[in-house]
Amino acid sequence: MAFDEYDSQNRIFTNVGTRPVRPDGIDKVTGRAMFGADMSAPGMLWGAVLRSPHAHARIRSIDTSKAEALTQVKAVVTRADFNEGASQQDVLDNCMAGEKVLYDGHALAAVAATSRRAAEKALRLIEVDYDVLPHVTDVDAAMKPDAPVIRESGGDESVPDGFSKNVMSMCEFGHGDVEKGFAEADLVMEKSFKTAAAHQGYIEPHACLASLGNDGRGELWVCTQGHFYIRNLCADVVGIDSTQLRVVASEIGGGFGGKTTVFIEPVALALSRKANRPVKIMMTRSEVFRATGPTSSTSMDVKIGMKRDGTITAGLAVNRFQGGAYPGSPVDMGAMCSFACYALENVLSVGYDVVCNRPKQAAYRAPGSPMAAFAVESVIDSLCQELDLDPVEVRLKNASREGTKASYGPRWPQIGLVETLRAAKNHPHYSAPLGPNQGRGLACGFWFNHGGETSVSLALSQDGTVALSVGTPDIGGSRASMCLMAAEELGIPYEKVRATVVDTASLGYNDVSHGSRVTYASGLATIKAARDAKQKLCGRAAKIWGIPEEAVVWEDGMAKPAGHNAGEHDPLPFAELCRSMGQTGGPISGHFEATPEGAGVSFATHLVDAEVDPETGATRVTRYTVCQDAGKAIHPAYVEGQFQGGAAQGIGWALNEEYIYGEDGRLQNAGFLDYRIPVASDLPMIDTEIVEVPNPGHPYGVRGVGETSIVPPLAAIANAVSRAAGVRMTELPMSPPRILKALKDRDG
Amino acid sequence: MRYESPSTLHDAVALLHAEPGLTRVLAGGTDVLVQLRSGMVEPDLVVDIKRIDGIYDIAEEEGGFRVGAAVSGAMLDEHAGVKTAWPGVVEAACLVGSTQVHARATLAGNLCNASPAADTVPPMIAAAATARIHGPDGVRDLPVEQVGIGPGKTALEKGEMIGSIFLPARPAHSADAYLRFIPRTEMDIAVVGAAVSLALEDGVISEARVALGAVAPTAVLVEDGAAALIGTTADEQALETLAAAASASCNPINDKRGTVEFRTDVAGVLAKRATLIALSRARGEA
Amino acid sequence: MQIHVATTINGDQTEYLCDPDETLLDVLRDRLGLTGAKEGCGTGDCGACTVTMDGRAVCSCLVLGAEAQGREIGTVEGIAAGESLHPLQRKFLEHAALQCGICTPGILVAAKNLLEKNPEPTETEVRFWLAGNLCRCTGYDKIIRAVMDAAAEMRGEAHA
Amino acid sequence: MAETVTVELFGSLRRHAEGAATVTVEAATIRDLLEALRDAYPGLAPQISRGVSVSIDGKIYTEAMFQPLSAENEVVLLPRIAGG
Repeated sequence: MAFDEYDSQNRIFTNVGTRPVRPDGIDKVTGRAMFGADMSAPGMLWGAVLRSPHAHARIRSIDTSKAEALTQVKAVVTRADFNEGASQQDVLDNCMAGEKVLYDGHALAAVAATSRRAAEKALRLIEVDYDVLPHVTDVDAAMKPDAPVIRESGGDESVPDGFSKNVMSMCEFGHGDVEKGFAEADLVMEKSFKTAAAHQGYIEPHACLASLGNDGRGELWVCTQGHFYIRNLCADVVGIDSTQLRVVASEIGGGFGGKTTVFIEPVALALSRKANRPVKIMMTRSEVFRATGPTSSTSMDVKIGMKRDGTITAGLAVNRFQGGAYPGSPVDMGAMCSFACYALENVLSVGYDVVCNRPKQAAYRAPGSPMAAFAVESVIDSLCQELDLDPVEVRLKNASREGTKASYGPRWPQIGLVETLRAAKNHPHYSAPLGPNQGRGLACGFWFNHGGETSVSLALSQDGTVALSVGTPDIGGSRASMCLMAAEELGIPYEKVRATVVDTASLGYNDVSHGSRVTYASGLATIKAARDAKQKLCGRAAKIWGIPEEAVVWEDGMAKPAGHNAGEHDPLPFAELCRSMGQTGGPISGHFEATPEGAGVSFATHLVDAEVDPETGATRVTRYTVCQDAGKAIHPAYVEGQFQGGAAQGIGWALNEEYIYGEDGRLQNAGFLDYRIPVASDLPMIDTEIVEVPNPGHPYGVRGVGETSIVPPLAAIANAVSRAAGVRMTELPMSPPRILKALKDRDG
Repeated sequence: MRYESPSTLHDAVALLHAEPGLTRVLAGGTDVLVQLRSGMVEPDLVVDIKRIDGIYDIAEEEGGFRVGAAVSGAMLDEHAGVKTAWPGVVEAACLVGSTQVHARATLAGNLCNASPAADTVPPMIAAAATARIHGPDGVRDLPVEQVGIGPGKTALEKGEMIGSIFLPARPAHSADAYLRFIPRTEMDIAVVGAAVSLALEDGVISEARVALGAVAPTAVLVEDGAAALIGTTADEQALETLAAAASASCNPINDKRGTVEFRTDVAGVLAKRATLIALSRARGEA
Repeated sequence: MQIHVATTINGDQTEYLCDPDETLLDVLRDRLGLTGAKEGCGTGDCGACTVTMDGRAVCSCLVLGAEAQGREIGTVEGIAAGESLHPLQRKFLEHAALQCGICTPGILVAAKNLLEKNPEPTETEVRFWLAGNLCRCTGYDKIIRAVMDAAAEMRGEAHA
Repeated sequence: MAETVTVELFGSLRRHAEGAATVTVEAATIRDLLEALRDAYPGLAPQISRGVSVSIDGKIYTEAMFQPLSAENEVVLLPRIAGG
C-alpha cells in the first residue's frame, strides 16, 4: 500500500495556512492559564523527594522515623510502597530506587507534609546508610572491560565480546561494501567526536497534584506530553487499574521530549494513598537537572570517502551513546540518522547503547539525530574544505531523493531535502559577505517523524459550533492547528471550533505528543473526524430533502444536492443542520480512532554565521537561517516558531550547554546559572524558509516539524566556528576555553 | 528563623550582636535568598536593612560619593554623578545577573557575599573605595580589598555590617572601566573580571589601579599592572607588560566555569581591553 | 512566628500572614492564588516569577514575603485594563510570541517595565533587558518583534 | 493469501539469521511476517519482542499488525522508531 492519504493537490485552502490567534492565547498572556504547579486542592499536602548524593551506592538502610515523628508530616514512602511486580521495572526503579542508587539525584524516599518547606525540612531528618560503590559517568570509560558495573545482568545478545557489562546492546545499519567505497575515493577522512549531555531545559519544572484512595481510584493533574501513556505507567508502578486513574493534562511549560515519562507522578500518588489526602509535588530546578532525563552524551567516529568531484563513495559511523543508568539510549535512531541525508552505495552505521551513573536519558527532540549529524556533517565540511568544494553543491550531488534507498533500509517516497538545499542556496544569506573572524557553516538534518495511536472526537453543538476533543497535549500551539483543520474541512470559521485536550476518561487512547506527530496524527484524525461528521450531516440533509444520502455533497460549509438529478433543494448550511439535529436523528459527533502510519520524514538545511574572538575563544552567532520541509504549514507562525526554537536549542547545545560531572560523580551545574541555555541577548533574529513538499501520508500533506529543526544546528555551528577559527572543532560544547585551547594548539 | 527590619543602623547592629545563632543581613537578597532556598544556610535571624533611614542615599562627600548599603545597581545607573565619575563601578553593578537583579543587588551585598568572582569588587578596588563598617564598638572604614579574605569569608566581626561604600573624588581626565568574560552575553558568573581606573596628566597616565576578579580566592589588586601603565600612554608595549603582570597575578582554579590556563590568558586580554576603554573615557572620547 | 504584611497588589490593598522564610513568589501563588508568576528556578536565573515592586522589575523568588510590607506589587494579572488587553499582550498574540507560555507572564511584566522607562528601545536594548527571562521554545525572535511592535504602537507609530 | 515475502534485516539482526542480509518467509500480513521470522530464526525473537518497525515500500509501520504484504513489496525490518 502506498502513501495514499494526500488529497489536496489543487486544493485552495481558506483556513489552513493563515495565522489566527491561538485559542489559549488570552489565558496565557493574562496569567490565568493553569500549568502543572498551578492547581491546588482542599486539604492538600506538599510532597518532597529525598535524592541520593552518591553516583552509585548500595542502600544498607533508610530510617524515616525522625521525619515521621514531625507533626506536619503525614506520610513517608520508600520503595516498599510501590508495586514490586510492576511490568515497567526500570520506570519503577528510576522513580524510587530499590537496592541501589544509580546516580546523583536518584530518588529513594519521599514525604508529604503540610507545607513545601516542612516537607523539605523533613527530608533532612531521614537517615540513609549507604555503601558507596565505584562509579563511571563517561561513555568511553564505561565501555572498557574493567569499568565499574552498573547492571549485573549485562547487555543483550547483540553485544559482541570484549566490552564491559555496561554495553547494553549493539546495532548496525547499512548496505554495500564500505572498504570498496573507501578504495574508490580520492580523499578519505576519519575523525572522532564527542558531545556532552544536554537537557531539554523546559522552563516549567515537573509538577503534579495527585489524589488516590486505597480503593485504587484516583485523579492526577500533571504537566506531561502524554497523559494517557503516563496514566498507564503510573497505574503499573503504584499497582492500580489504569482506567481507575483519571489523568488531566495541565497546560505544559515546555517538554521537548523530557515530559514523555514519569518521575514524581507515581510518588505523589503513593504519598496520597498513604496520607489519604491530595499531594502536590513540584520539582526544584536542581531536581530537574539531577533526576530527569537529559539526552545522551556521545562519542563517535566517522570516516567518509569522497571523490574530487564531491561524490561520496562510502560512509562509516560508529556511535557510542550513554543513556544514563538504564538501557535505552537513542543510539539506534542516531545510527539510522547518521547518513540518512545521502544516497550512498556503501554505508555502515553502528551504535552501542551504554549505561553509566547518570540520570536515565529521556527523549530530546529528534533523539540521537543531532549528535549523529554533527559528526557526519563535520566530516563532509572538512572534505569540502580540503577538496575546495562548495558545501551546498556537494550535498546536492549526494542528496537523498525520492527512490533513494535510505542508509537504514527503506526506499524514500517523495521527500524535500533537495528543496531545502536549493532554498538555502538561493537565500541572500548564502552569498552575503563575511566579516573578519567570521565563518559560515551549513549542515543538513533528518528526522523520521512518527504516527502513533490517536483518537479524536468532534461534537457539534446546536448553535453551529464545534467542540473538538483531542488527546495529545498542546506543546506548541497545536490546538490552533487542529481548529484550523476542523474549520477547513467543515467549511466554517476558525472561531467556531474549540479544541480541548481532554482527560483520559473522555477519549480513547492517545500516544504521547512526541515524534513530531501531533499536527500530523491528531491533525489527520481531526480531518477524518470532521469528514465523519460531514457524512452524518449529509445524511440528515438527505432525510430532510427525502433523497438518497449519496445524492448529497458537502461544499463551502453547506449540504447541497449532488447534481440536477438530486432535485432542486436550497443548500442547508452547517449551522442550520446543527440547530435541527435533535429532531433529525439526534446529536452528531464525528470520530476517528487509528494508528496512522504515514508520517512523512522531514529534512532541513541550516545556514549560520559565527564570529570567534581569537583572544578569548568567545563565539557569537551573527546570522542564522533555517530552511525546512514542513510538507504543509497549517499555522505558519507556529511552524516558524518550531524552526526558530529548534535552532536556538541547537545553538545552546553547540556552544555552552553541558552536564558537568565532578570526580565524585556528582552533577556540578544543576541550575540555570551554570547550565547555560541561550538568553535573548545571545541570539540574532532567526530567519526561516518554509519549504512545502507534501507528505503523501497526510490529507493536506503535513509533515511533523518539531524535531528536525534541532538536527542540523550542532553541525552547522561547528562548521561555522571551525571555518571562523581556522581549526576543526570536534567536541561539544564549543565553549570558549575549548576554542581558545584549540587555537593555541594550532599555533603551537 | 526570625525576620527583623530595624529603622536605624544602631538597632540593626544591636540585633546582629545580640543574636547568638547564625545571622544574615538582607539588602538586595539576591544571594541570601538563594542560600535560604537551597538550605545551604539556615539563619536564626535575618536583618532586613532596607527600612533603615538613609540606607538608600547616595550622598556627595569630599568630592566623592557615599553609597548607602541598600542602593541597587539600577539606582546607581540612574545617578548621573556616580555614573560620570565611576562608569566602571556602575557598569559592573549593571552586569550582576539580570535586569531583575540590578533592581535589588547592592555593592555592599556583593562585597559581603565574598565571592571571588563578584563583579563589583574589582572596580571598587580599582577605585580605592572604602567600606564603612558599623559594629557594636562603633564605626570603622576599611579599604574594599581588605573586606573579602577568602571565598565566602569577610573581615567583618560578629555584629558588624556595612552601612555604606565610599567612592572617592576623581581628578580631571580620569575614568575607570570594568570588563568580564562570560560564556554567554548575560546571566553568567564572571570567569575573569578586570577593572582599570586611571587618570591622565597631559595625555600621560599619571595614576592607575588595576584589579582582577575570579582569578584567585579573593579579588586581587595588580600593582605591577598599574606600574606598567603609569608614565605611559598605554602604548602597545605598556599594554603587553600590563597583560603579563595581570596573568602573573592569577592564582585561579579549574572549575565548571573555566580552566586555569584560560583564566590566566584571558585576564591579560581583559586588562588590556579595559585599559583602552578607561583611557578613551578619560580622554573624553566615550 | 508568622508575620503580618499589608501591601498593595495590582492596586488592591492586600493583607496576609507569611512565614519569615517564605518568598513573595510563594505568598502570591500559595496564599493569594495569584499563580500567574511562575517558579522556573527559585534562584533568580530564569525570570518566570518577575513582578514589579515599587515600579522595578524583580524576581519574586528573591524577595521575602515580609519585604512587601507597604510596597506596591504588580503582577501579570494586573497588566490588562479590564477586558482591554495591554498592547504588549495583544502583540504577543498577534506575533505568536509564545509557544508553551510558561515564560510569558514574566516576560510581559519585564517588557512593560522596560517600555515605561524606555519607550523607544533598540532591538539590542530589548534583548539585554530581557536577558534574565529565559524562553526555551521560541528562540526569542517573535518575542523581540512583539515587544518592538508594541513599543511602536504605544508611541503612536504605524504598525511595524 | 500468504506470499513469499523478502525481508531485509538491519545489520545487527543479520547474525541471528545466519548472516543473511535478506531472508524470505511466507506471510500475508505484518503479523505473519513477524511470527514466521520468530519461528525460522529464534535469534531474532528478543529484538522482535522489544519492538520493531516494518518498512513496506518506504512507509514505516510501527503498530499495524494486519497490514497486508505481497511478494512485490520492498520490506525492511527496523528497530522501533519513536521520537521526542
